Amino acid sequence: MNSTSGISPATTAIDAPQDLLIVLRHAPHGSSWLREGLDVALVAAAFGKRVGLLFQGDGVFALLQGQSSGPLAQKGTHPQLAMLEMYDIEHLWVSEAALAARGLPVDSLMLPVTSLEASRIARLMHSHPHTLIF
Amino acid sequence: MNSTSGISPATTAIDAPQDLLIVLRHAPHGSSWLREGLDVALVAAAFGKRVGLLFQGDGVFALLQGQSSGPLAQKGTHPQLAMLEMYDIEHLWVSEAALAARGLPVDSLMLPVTSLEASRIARLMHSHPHTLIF
Amino acid sequence: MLVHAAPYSQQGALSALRFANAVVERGHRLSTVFFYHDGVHNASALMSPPQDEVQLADGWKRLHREGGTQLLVCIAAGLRRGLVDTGEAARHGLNSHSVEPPFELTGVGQLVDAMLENDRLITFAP
Amino acid sequence: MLVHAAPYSQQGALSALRFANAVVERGHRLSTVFFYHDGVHNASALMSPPQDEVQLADGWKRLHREGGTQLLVCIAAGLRRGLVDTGEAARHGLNSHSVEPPFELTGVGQLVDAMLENDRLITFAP
Amino acid sequence: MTLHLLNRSPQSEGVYRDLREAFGDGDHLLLIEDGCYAALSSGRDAVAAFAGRVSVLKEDLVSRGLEGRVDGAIEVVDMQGFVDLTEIHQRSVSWF
Amino acid sequence: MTLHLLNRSPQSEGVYRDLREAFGDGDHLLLIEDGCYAALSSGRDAVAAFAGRVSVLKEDLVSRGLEGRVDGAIEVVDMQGFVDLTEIHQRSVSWF
Repeated sequence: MNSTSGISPATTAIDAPQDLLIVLRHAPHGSSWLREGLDVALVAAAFGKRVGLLFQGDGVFALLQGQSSGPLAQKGTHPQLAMLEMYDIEHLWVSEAALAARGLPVDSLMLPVTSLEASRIARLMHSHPHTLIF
Repeated sequence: MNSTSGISPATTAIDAPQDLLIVLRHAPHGSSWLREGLDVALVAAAFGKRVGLLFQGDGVFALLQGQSSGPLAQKGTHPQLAMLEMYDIEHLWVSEAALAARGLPVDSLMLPVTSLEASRIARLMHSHPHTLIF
Repeated sequence: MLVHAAPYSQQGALSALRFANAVVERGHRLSTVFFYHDGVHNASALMSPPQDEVQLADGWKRLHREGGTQLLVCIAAGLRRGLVDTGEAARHGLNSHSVEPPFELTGVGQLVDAMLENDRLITFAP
Repeated sequence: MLVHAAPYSQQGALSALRFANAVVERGHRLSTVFFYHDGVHNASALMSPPQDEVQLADGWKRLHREGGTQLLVCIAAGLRRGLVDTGEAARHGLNSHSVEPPFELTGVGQLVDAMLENDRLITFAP
Repeated sequence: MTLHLLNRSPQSEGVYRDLREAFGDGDHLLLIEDGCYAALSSGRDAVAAFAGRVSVLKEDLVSRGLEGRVDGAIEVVDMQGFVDLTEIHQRSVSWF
Repeated sequence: MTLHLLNRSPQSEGVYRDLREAFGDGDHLLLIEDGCYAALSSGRDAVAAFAGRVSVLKEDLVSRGLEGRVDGAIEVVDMQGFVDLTEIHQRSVSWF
């Protein structure tokens, strides 16, 4: 099974391996993992590399609508996500099981993403020459 | 249910609240939590406080026999455990469920400990005026 | 208050400072903050976060200045992690230091004392 | 090699150094170690662990000295965490520093380059 | 009576398990930081054992975009409410 | 073919779950650090999905007192074996 929010059909292709796949497994705010993973993605894109993102586990919470800055004005990661398109990072994948376990419909997210079942996640990782997990 | 290894009957009493209860939930070697929790226990005892320890979750792995120093001569925590008696830290409790989930018989451990079922763990925490979790 | 969380890596340090401010605002006295485990990094005088991000160190110092809160850093946890004041730097032959007043390097015994002397202890974890 | 783990808090830094030694012993070239997230603390010149514990910094420096391995520290992750060399210290008005050669502060771009230029990348996490 | 603070998402099942063992009569649980994710209906199993005695910190909900999504059985408290909880309970422990 | 490194105990169920999604044909799992605890028979469920393709690092077993307790289905490799695995596999990823 494979569904998209329908906004960006380009993101449906998992047969479009990028130079680098960044896997984001951590929720926003609680730790700096998500921010630091996205920083690597944005820098790699700025250096002309093609970058894809996979949201897995609690990383899918990064895609919730309505996030804001945290206590003491701690920056969130949603502004980084809003910049992805500007950096031509358009291949966004998300674990279907991770969304389902958290009760999040794919079309409720802040960005158009392609949801992947497990076997397609394994294929996605195999098709990318470089993968970093955050 | 409540069993001990039979070596030290003193450790059976959960009705002997200490000044301070230290809960150890982390395994040895992987992080410094266990070491730093034990450091607090030993210092408090050296300052004349009566200290009890509760091993819960992966903390029960601290009690395995046959541990040694780690890679690059990283010290383990078993030497700290061996010093507990010298510091008069004799009230050692362990979660019965945590042992069972890991297939560890209570009498296979390196120290005599009292194994507690859940309701007794809650009572143990209530009976102590101060608790720190590591 | 016991802080195990490092600034910028985990939210715990932010939560701790926010809670500390709320407690003081309520009129309570916050006698001691004890930094342990990776929380010792809160005491680093060398942190240089971007201007538009939270400056945690300023918040801790304000607690000390305005309410006399002691800012105690576990010396054993700190030395391993590169937190040294001028005295320790000299003793270890280092030509730089990273801890400055009002942060003080001290032993775990101070944590034990603070725990027994105060009404409440609250821990902020990584 | 990418190191996210801080020394003394997590085993990852020890595992990384041990693996690095094994790889070099096998005759491979370890071109770059990139320190990111809490791994930047490996570059602190101010760590003073007890004499009878592992001196990780010495191990990293030996890799550089004997095999020319670059020891790169993410500057963005480092500045937030109090890792500054003399240049950054001057720029931020600090009278101390914590990073000395052979460790070099550098951008994440260098990680991307290293990843694409080398045969293998291995990450050691906290 | 103990106030338990928990800052991990339900993904960290082990810490929820250990907390269940230690949670006694009259205790209360406050979810903070990534613990907020346990306040969604998808986290219901994780906190079922503490039913009626669970709060969640509003400020941490808001920053995560969770404010409108909290399970009805869980009370939302703000920073002042957090301080209140530490006043009411003789002691607190933090799970992580 | 990917070499997956995992350094968390089976207590961190979320990371095992995510790894199961990402583990493909021909992949291999090496348990290191606290990941060693998954090599006990009590960890069998956590690694069942990777059956026959799991190794565990000897040095980390030894320091934890686990050497004699490893489940028969899991291969013990030393540091040299770890290096071998990184040579055989085109790439590695680390789960934590």
